Amino acid sequence: MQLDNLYQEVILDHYKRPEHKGLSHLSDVQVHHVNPSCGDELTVNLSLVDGTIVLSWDGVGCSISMASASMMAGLLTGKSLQQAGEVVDAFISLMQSKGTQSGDEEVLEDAVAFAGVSKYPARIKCALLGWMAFKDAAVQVQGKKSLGSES
Amino acid sequence: MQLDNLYQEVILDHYKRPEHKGLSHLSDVQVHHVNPSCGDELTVNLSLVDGTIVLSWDGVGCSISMASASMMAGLLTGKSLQQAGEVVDAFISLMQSKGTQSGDEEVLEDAVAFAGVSKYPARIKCALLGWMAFKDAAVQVQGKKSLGSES
Amino acid sequence: MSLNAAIIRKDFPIFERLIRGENRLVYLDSGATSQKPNAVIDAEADFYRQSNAAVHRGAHQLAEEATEAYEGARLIVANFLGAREDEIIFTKSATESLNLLAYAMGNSLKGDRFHLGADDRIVVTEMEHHANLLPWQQLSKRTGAKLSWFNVGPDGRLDLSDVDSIIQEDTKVVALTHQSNVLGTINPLDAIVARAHQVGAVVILDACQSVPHMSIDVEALGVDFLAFSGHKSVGPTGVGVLWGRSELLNELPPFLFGGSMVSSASMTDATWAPVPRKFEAGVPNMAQAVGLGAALEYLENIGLENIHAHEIALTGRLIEGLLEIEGVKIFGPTDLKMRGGVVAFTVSDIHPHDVGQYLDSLGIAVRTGHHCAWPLNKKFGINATVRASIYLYNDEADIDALIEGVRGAKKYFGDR
Amino acid sequence: MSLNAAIIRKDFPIFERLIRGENRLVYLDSGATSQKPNAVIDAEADFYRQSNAAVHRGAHQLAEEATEAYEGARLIVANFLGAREDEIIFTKSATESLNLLAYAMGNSLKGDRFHLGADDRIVVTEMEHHANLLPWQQLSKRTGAKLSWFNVGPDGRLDLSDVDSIIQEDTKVVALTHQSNVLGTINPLDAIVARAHQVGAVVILDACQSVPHMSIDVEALGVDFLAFSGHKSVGPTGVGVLWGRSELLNELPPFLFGGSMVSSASMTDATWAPVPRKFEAGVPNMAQAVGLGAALEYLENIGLENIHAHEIALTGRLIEGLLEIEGVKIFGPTDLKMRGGVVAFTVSDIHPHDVGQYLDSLGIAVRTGHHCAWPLNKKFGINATVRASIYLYNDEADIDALIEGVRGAKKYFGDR
Ligand SMILES: Cc1ncc(COP(=O)(O)O)c(C=O)c1O
Ligand SMILES: Cc1ncc(COP(=O)(O)O)c(C=O)c1O
Repeated sequence: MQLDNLYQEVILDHYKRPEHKGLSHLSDVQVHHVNPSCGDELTVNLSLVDGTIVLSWDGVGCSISMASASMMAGLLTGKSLQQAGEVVDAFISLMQSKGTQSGDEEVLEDAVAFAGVSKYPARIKCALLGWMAFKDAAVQVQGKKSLGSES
Repeated sequence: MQLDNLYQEVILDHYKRPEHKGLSHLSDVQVHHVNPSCGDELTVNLSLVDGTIVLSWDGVGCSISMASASMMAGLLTGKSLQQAGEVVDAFISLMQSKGTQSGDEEVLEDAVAFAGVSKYPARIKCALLGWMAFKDAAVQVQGKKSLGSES
Repeated sequence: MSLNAAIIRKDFPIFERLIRGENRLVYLDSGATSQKPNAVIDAEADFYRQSNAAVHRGAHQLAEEATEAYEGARLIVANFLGAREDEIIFTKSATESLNLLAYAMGNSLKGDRFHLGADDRIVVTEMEHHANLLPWQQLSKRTGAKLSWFNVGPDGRLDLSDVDSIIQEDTKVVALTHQSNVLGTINPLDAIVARAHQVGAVVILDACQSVPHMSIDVEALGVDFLAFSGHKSVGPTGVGVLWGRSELLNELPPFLFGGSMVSSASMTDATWAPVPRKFEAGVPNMAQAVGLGAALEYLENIGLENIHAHEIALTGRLIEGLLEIEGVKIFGPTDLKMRGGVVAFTVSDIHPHDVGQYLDSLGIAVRTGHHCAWPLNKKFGINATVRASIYLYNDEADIDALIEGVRGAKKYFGDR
Repeated sequence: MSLNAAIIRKDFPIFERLIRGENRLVYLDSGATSQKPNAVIDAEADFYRQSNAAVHRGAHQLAEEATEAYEGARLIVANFLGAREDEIIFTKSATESLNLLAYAMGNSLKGDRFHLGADDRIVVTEMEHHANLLPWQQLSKRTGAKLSWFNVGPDGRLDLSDVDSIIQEDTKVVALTHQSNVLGTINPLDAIVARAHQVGAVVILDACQSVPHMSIDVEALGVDFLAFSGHKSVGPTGVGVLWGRSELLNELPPFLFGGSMVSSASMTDATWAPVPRKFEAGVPNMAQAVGLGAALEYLENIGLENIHAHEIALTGRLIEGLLEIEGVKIFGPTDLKMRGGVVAFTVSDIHPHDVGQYLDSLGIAVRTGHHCAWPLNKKFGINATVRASIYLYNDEADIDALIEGVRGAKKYFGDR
């Protein structure tokens, strides 16, 4: 079935058993994103502990947005902001590839499963929802940290 | 030439030598009409002298509107308001006939020459410009006279 | 007389194409936009090929023919609604029709009938599409007029238990939808119209979801203004209609300013042409108006009564079939006397996007999301639903495909 | 490379028809609306036949394809103007584009960049089409902002002798036409743009008569907003474009309220989607936008430079021929470096309607009247002119037919 390209096993698994879901009590920044075309909502809690990322999230949304946030959290946790930035860029570029890329497993690991989404323009926003929230959070946390170091 | 149907000899004659043109000094009512789609303007001076119509007019406009006003003035002058109303109605109905009527010469005399205009929807307004101004004036003069008779 | 959808589908060329491989198109998204019959596509094309010229403007034959075609379309719309020709205004969409009213009222000067200020009130409902909520909400912000609304009950119907206290004496505008584009609910109008007119308010009806699907007579409805979109009525995109009572349209100030809507103009002032010209500034969407005329003639040839009966029968089949599936929840009334052929539902806790995507893979087109009615969604505590909407070209096989598809989606996302 | 009008005419099916009996169509009314090539007619029809669905909304294949077609058209328009995709807003017409700006500015709150009050000024010109005069005139009435204008000299050109005193420090908006639709004058923009930006005003260009006829690059022009109509650019009726600088469009409040333009909405409040969605409420004129895309591609394939050169050559021939006729008076510059292919004239004291009607009887379509520019007509002390306007499908034979026709009209009305 063609659809299985979109809904890879690993995506449905993450959808059913999401990781890092449920907001941690403490966070340096919290970012809330909404996809206005479907009403999906997602919140990301981001902390930097000794320069490495601690991430949790929560939200309501479709399998694609939820699974994508779940994998993202797994992928980025423990990384530095810079390392994370590279992963985010790789994921965004995969999403914009209109089905022409299969994704770098070295960088994206299981998230290459989303390659199929890039052929469904209406779903790309779903897949990116968590990642965009993280991107925002990363910018904010950096601002905060540099303010902090000045004081 | 098909066009000669529209521009009958008698129409062009009236256009070149309009009758009753130039506003009389005295009038019971004066009405000014404009055709917004072409900017043509026409003024009618109407008086009732012993119950009969005295009419003069002036204006700038195309051959159709000017010739029509000229013939109208000739036709209606000397008639009672009621007689005039019948002529006006006959002319309007001829204009709306889309080329299916040839007009009653008994009533409209030379103005039956405008029958051809009814086939050119964009020009019907031109042909009616003076007549509509007269219609307005007739209503006003009646109002005025009945007020006058009350006082 | 009943309607043969298989024959009707032959008039709509899009049904010849295949979806996601080899699937036939099961189009259940007519509430968003309808498909177009050849008669409409050809009417637009023929206008361009035969009579294209700026209406009302030239003294040449093409301009005459274009004017005749455009004004002919106006007459068709007028007859379709039981209205007068000069009461029909062509807009680009229902959205524009409704905004036209709100902005024109905003242009009213103090003392005018339609002037709104802090002492006035606008009444809407909780089930409005954004197109009939936001223009009024924003007008209320601009003018200070109060905004009130009828609530929607859990049964998906307007709470009309206290019409008099919602439409208060200070109400000038009551704007509501004829049929909800989410719940399918057809709103009863009599009590609202009576009360509105009692307090001197005008009633504005968003008829986007009703005009294409049932026989409408504006006099019988008793409302004062009515808006609908061509593209939902088997007509072209880019054309909508505003109908209004003559005497009200005469009083209403204009909205868009430009060519063909003035009676005279100077650098600092202008006076307006008579209705409907006053509201149709610029070279109009002529080909689309002509296409809409062809669309309404097409619908009338089939018969609005037949269309309605057909849709209601299919709606019954759909609701029944869906309710047999465990975990399916339908929003809106299930009583066919109170609703039209728009059915919104959820499937267990499978996200509507996923249901929609699964259906799409079978060639079934539905809409998923909030359907531009956020407040209503919030009221029901949901973010999104799956919405199937039925039209004259649908048949039992379409309905059954959808029901089967929903079962399949449950399996795909639930049991894998 | 020059352009072969005879070959081009084959792309436009309307030239197959005959006028008033057996006359070939000499269409010299493209300034009012242009004719449409098959490529455009087919693009609209194919959209309906193949991909018709509501854009941005459904999770089904048709919706995806419709969105791709619609957004693809946006990209074509952007490239055509040298602009960015998200700077292109589809409207129904240039008239709507210009009204959008005026109303959106009217929606600005105090303190916003675009807010207008009694301390502010709007500058227009005396040669504006009503579509670029009345929105500003009426905005000035609503907000109290002052309205000033550049005068037109007897030569048909803007009097730019004192730009600085007309565009005063308090000016927030300068709205003017790129090419007059009556005089044909092409306005030089540099001094106006420089002064406007010096005082912090935005420059709004009505490019209805230029975009279809010459190569336009918004960056090179230096203006801030630009409007044009599809139907004058061999495109469909019912679609127009507003281009604006990104940062300005971001700041500008929305105009039409409805579906697809919100980011969130409650009963009492709403936030807006990013540009361009913020300005495109409702299901858009999708087929028409797609048709406009095809139109601009058609023009680009022929080459705007070629089109312009062709038109200027014909304009020269026309002006020369007309001036040889005693009693003909041309309004506007006769110097081809200052004008485009719109030529307005009078013939002795024969009324323009009569001249137009005579020409029509020969199959020659021109426009007669005030061309929606009353103040300009008054300035020249006239009520009406005959206007011939030239486009890519016209050729020398068309021009010669018109010149012969004018001679004939003189004889018909003068010497009979
Ligand atoms: C210079 C100019 N501006 C504005 C317009 C208005 O364009 P539209 O009627 O297509 O909105 C026109 C054409 O009618 C025009 O020639
Ligand atoms: C009930 C209702 N009102 C208004 C609209 C807006 O119509 P359009 O987008 O065609 O302007 C729609 C459809 O989108 C609708 O369903």
